[in-house]
Amino acid sequence: MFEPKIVCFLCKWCTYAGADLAGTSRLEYAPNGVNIRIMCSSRVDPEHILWAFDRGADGVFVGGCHPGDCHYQDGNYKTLRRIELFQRVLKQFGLENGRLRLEWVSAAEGRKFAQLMDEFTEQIRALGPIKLGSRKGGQDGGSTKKEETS
Amino acid sequence: MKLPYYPGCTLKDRTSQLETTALACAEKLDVQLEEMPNWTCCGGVYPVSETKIVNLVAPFRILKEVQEAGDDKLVTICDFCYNVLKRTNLIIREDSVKRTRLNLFLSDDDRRWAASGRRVGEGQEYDGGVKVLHYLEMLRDELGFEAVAAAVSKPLEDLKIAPYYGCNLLRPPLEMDLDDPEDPRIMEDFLGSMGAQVVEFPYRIECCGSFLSLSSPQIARRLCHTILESARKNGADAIMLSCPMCFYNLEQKQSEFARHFPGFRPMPVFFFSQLLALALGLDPASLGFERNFADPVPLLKEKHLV
Amino acid sequence: MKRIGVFVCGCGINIAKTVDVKKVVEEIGHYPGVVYATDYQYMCSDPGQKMIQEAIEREHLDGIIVAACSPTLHEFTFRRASEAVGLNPYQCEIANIREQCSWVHQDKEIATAKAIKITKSIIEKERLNDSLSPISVFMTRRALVIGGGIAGIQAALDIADSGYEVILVEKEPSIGGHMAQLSETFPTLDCSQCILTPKMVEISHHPKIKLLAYSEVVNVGGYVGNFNVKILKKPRYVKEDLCNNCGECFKVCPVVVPNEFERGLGSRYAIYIPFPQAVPSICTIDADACLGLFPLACNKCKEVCEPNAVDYDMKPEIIEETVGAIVVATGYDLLPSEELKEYGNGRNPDIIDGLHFERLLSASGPTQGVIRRPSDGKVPKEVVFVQCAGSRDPEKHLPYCSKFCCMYTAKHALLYKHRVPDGQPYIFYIDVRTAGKGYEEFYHRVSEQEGVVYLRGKVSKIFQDGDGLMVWGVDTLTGKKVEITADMVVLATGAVPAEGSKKLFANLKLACDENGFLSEAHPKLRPVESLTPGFFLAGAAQGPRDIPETVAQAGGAASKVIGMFSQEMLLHDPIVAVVDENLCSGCKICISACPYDAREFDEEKNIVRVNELLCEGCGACVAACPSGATQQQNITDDQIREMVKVVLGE
Amino acid sequence: MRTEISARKVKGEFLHQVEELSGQSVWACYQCGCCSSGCPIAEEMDLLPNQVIRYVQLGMEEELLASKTIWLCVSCFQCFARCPRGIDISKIMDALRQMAMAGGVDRFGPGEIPSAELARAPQQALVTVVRKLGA
Ligand SMILES: Cc1cc2nc3c(=O)[nH]c(=O)nc-3n(C[C@H](O)[C@H](O)[C@H](O)COP(=O)(O)OP(=O)(O)OC[C@H]3O[C@@H](n4cnc5c(N)ncnc54)[C@H](O)[C@@H]3O)c2cc1C
Ligand SMILES: Cc1cc2nc3c(=O)[nH]c(=O)nc-3n(C[C@H](O)[C@H](O)[C@H](O)COP(=O)(O)OP(=O)(O)OC[C@H]3O[C@@H](n4cnc5c(N)ncnc54)[C@H](O)[C@@H]3O)c2cc1C
Ligand code: SF4
Ligand code: SF4
Ligand code: SF4
Ligand code: SF4
Ligand code: SF4
Ligand code: SF4
Ligand code: SF4
Ligand code: SF4
Repeated sequence: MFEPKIVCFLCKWCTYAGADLAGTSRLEYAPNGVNIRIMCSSRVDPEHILWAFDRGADGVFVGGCHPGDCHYQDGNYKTLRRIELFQRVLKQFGLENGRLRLEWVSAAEGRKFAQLMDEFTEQIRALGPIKLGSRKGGQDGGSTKKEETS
Repeated sequence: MKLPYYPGCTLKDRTSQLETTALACAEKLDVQLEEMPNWTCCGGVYPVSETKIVNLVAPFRILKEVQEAGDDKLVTICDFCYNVLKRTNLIIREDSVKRTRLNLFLSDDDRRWAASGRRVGEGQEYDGGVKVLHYLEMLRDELGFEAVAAAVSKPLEDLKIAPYYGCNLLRPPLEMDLDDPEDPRIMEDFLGSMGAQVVEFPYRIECCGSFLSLSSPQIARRLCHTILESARKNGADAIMLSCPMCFYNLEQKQSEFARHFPGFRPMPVFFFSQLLALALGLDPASLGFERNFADPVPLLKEKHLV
Repeated sequence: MKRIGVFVCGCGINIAKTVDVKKVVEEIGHYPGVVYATDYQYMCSDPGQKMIQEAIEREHLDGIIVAACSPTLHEFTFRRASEAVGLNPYQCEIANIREQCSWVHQDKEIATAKAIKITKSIIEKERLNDSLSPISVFMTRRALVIGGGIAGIQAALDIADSGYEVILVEKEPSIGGHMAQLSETFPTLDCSQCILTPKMVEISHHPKIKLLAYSEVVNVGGYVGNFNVKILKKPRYVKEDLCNNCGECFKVCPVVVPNEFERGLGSRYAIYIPFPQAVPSICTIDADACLGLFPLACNKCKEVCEPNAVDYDMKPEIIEETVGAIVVATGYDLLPSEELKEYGNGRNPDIIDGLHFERLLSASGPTQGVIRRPSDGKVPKEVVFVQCAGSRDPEKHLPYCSKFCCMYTAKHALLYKHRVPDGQPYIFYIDVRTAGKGYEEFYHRVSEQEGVVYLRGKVSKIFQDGDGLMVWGVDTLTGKKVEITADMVVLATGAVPAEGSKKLFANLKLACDENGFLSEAHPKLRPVESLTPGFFLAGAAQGPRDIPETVAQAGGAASKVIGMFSQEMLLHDPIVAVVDENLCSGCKICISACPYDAREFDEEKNIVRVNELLCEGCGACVAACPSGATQQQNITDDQIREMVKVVLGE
Repeated sequence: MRTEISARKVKGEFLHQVEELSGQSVWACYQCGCCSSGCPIAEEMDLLPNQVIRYVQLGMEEELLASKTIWLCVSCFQCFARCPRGIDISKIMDALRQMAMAGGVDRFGPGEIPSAELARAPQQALVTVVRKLGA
């Protein structure tokens, strides 16, 4: 079975703490993601995401605080805007939008984090490995939460 | 100034004095009100049901014709027409789904008209661009009450008038957006420009009972009696209003009041346009006072206005 | 190359059960740069820490990684241990292989592989870590308190009593705020002046407090610990140090105007003291009312002033002060009655608001505490109180609940009943909110024993009807539309941020909520701090609140200030943003990304600089910078790139 | 008899339909009663306007469709103008009338207008009453 490689950028105050809570609650979830702790989701530069895809990631997950809860006032709004814009760029690279996912997970949402990890892994699994052919005009695979809301 | 004008059905018949005086005054004030051709009934009430979009077609067609004739404003006189047209216009402007549906509706309609050989619409989308004006609003915003004041030849100096707004002119406030819904000034300022004495009374924005005068007459009667008595208590000689429905309830129905309210004394009720005509020096005999139940002429005589 | 040591913790079996700790050590042991790797059962225990310290010294380690539980738990522990043996604490990093690995996976092989990846990624980060030290900032141990209501007074006294200097700025001629206007206070009915006046006097005598009344803060520069404040002292035209409050000048002043303190129900002269207990107790000339200062038209007050305190030539003065912390306590005002058009539009003298009524109730008020209605001085026998006047009305007025009006209305009805025993009070309410100690009991007393009639429904309209006021309401409990002909109506108008505070908050760059009240850093856990470091909040400026809550919060704000001042130095996390001057193109994109105004443009060099005291280290600017000129300390783009690589298995 | 309250009623089709027809969010109402205190007709109504909203919230369809109130509201918009939650109650009244009429109630036809009135009432009043109260 295809085991996707996933890089997760988690903000220190909310999502990383949510991931910790999933641990203290002993919630088992898919092991495919490896977390990188940053101070705020707004630290994520689209370039980081590109690096990840370039180095063989099949999916990238960005986790931040819920809107209004950002430790740095409005960092997560900046992230939201950047990621939304960047989804379009990804498309041009032939990468499905479903490969990049932005989610709000609070420090109390350990369960949500675990579920998201499972869900996202499945989502990427369904998309399959990044094919070279798909780098041009590849069709849209998987839907992201973001797409539904925007 | 030339503006298209929508009369509505009531003004052509039961309250034609409202139209004739308003048009005569406009002429005096150098405003050419041109009755739009092919107008139809606006529907009388704004269809508040969200689903019955078909009821919006009539006012929509009226507004669309204005735009097609190359105009961007439309003057109305009757409060009900004003309410219906203004709110329809707003919904066209703000609700794109309704806008599209109404436009589609009328494109069919155009074809039907074409088949009947009457008139072909340009098939152009109507976007709500027409500004619907009440006659009073036209005086205030287009002409200016100063201009009205300047044209007054017979100031209504001793006349103590209580302006009455009723419901449709001001409400719903956000949609009508004519004046402050709780403390309107437009009628007061209008009266002021004619030199009349304004009597403010607490019932000026209370409803007269509207169509209940037909379905539950006793309720409308009670409401109107309270309104008239309050105006009187506050020192008014007469009431001024702008709506044919209010006129019917507050004036015409006074004929029954004595029977229900012992000791009731009739009170003159004017259309705003009748007072304006007086102030502009038009012939008092031409103002349609003979249609009133409560004859205003003795009062006007007393104040040396006829 | 750095000499890195790795310490893998088994956490009893918490980690060891799913992660093959030995295997991790073995793999990592061969990883480039790692000169020492070992495992231990309980790394955070004393022996564990000792082991790490010994290894640091023995192996001359420049950096260590503890692969264990979440950094949230023990990062501090291990950094402190490292520091104790001379390793810079920022050279100690934690790889989270428990919460984010061993506890969430079952398969030992997979978990072990993941633990290795996690640890390697942290090694890559550590490799590029700089040795940092917390940014320590010199701090001025002096506080500024803006607003001299009960909130500001309490905060100033608490800070000053701890021995720190305080500058208290009040825009009105006297401190006291709204509490000074109140008669008696719920729920205990103690006299407001009696409990407030001693505090006001204390302010005026306190050796550590500098009171600047009739003054306003016009500008604040600098940052936490070192704010430069410009204060405008408005001219009183009376010398503060000379006026002895003898009152001779009032006797001769020919100008009588409504007194703001009495909400216009009483009058004062052009030279005046707003109320007898005012602090500072000195006169002020109201230049707008005075017959003429320029050119001098009257001169009467100056002639009679024995100590020669009157000085018509007084000029506005700008005072500059340096302070370390600022408490904002600018309070509230009531929504102007003119906004409530359906309730008389502010034009009917007998439809008054709660503060008017407080003045009517006050023994020192314009009627000496006798309830007389403003229009004709008649004692009103039927009085209607209208709650939620403008509050809880998102459509037309204020969306929020003003919090103290249910209680003050109950108090008003009760005090009215005490003053006019044969009078009848009615209260229209939507809900009665009495969440406070003794509040519910107070409400019961009012509704049960004092004969106050509560009617549940929102009043629709109030108007003059003959001699009386017609109040149209409803009693939803009986389902009846009701009307009351009242002699007087008291509106419990909602509270809004104090006049002028919008401008002030914008000036101070303080975040406000959508209603204009100050925003706290966290609604539950940091309720007395602003998001902007160094600013603290007290009282109704943050949202409507009553006196007990205001005083508690003011004390909280003061203790935060005191806590800050009691530190030796202000310490600031050094993971701030830095700019490489050679790379920065001066495009300024980063400036707008920064939520803390920490980035400023250097005109001369055409680059942007970071004020590391203001930078909170969010990294938003780094992501925004198109040229890579700005980086975040120890979370640089290079570090992230290397981490990403390792995570993906290179 | 006690009035039953259940999820079936408070989340039921009826409430949904009222919201659909009126475009108003019924649960926005917090029962302040302001609509009733200002309604010029309220004293003639068997249910006050705020009670109408409450009955809708609780899904009390039968009681509502049998009430006099819905035939007495004249769409004067006074309630709407002052409702702190911006609810256009007249639209809800219209929706209820529509539903009552769909249920077979034909409240008012031109035939019921006395001929004397027919002869002198303004057209606008005739049109309105029929459109508001007739099918
Ligand atoms: C009618 C009424 C009755 C009440 N009764 C009670 C009661 O019985 N019990 C109770 O507990 N609470 C009562 N309250 C509430 C009480 O008034 C407040 O809790 C209290 O006043 C809040 O204090 P504060 O210092 O935060 O604000 P304020 O009293 O408003 O003080 C703020 C101060 O800051 C000053 N200021 C404003 N802006 C600036 C500026 N830009 N620069 C400098 N200074 C500025 C103001 O002049 C004022 O002196 C009542 C309120 C009302 C309206
Ligand atoms: C169902 C419920 C829901 C709530 N939801 C919210 C909410 O959503 N938001 C909100 O702001 N608030 C909420 N609260 C209120 C919140 O719980 C309290 O405000 C808060 O817990 C108070 O904290 P405390 O430290 O004063 O008291 P507590 O939480 O009661 O802590 C007191 C501590 O003291 C210890 N203790 C007691 N006696 C002794 C003794 N003799 N010696 C030593 N230790 C002792 C206790 O064991 C306890 O650990 C809720 C309350 C309840 C009941
Ligand atoms: S350092 Fe963390 S993982 Fe290790 S024993 Fe202590 S608590 Fe457990
Ligand atoms: S200004 Fe002079 S006269 Fe007036 S109170 Fe002060 S000291 Fe007395
Ligand atoms: S100079 Fe001004 S303040 Fe002094 S007495 Fe004359 S009017 Fe009053
Ligand atoms: S405290 Fe009471 S009166 Fe004041 S807004 Fe809230 S509910 Fe209304
Ligand atoms: S890291 Fe954040 S706070 Fe610091 S300068 Fe950059 S944007 Fe501003
Ligand atoms: S975004 Fe980068 S290049 Fe532009 S001004 Fe800021 S630091 Fe310099
Ligand atoms: S006024 Fe509005 S919120 Fe109040 S009871 Fe009526 S519908 Fe409900
Ligand atoms: S619209 Fe209907 S319910 Fe509302 S105030 Fe008018 S008559 Fe009453």
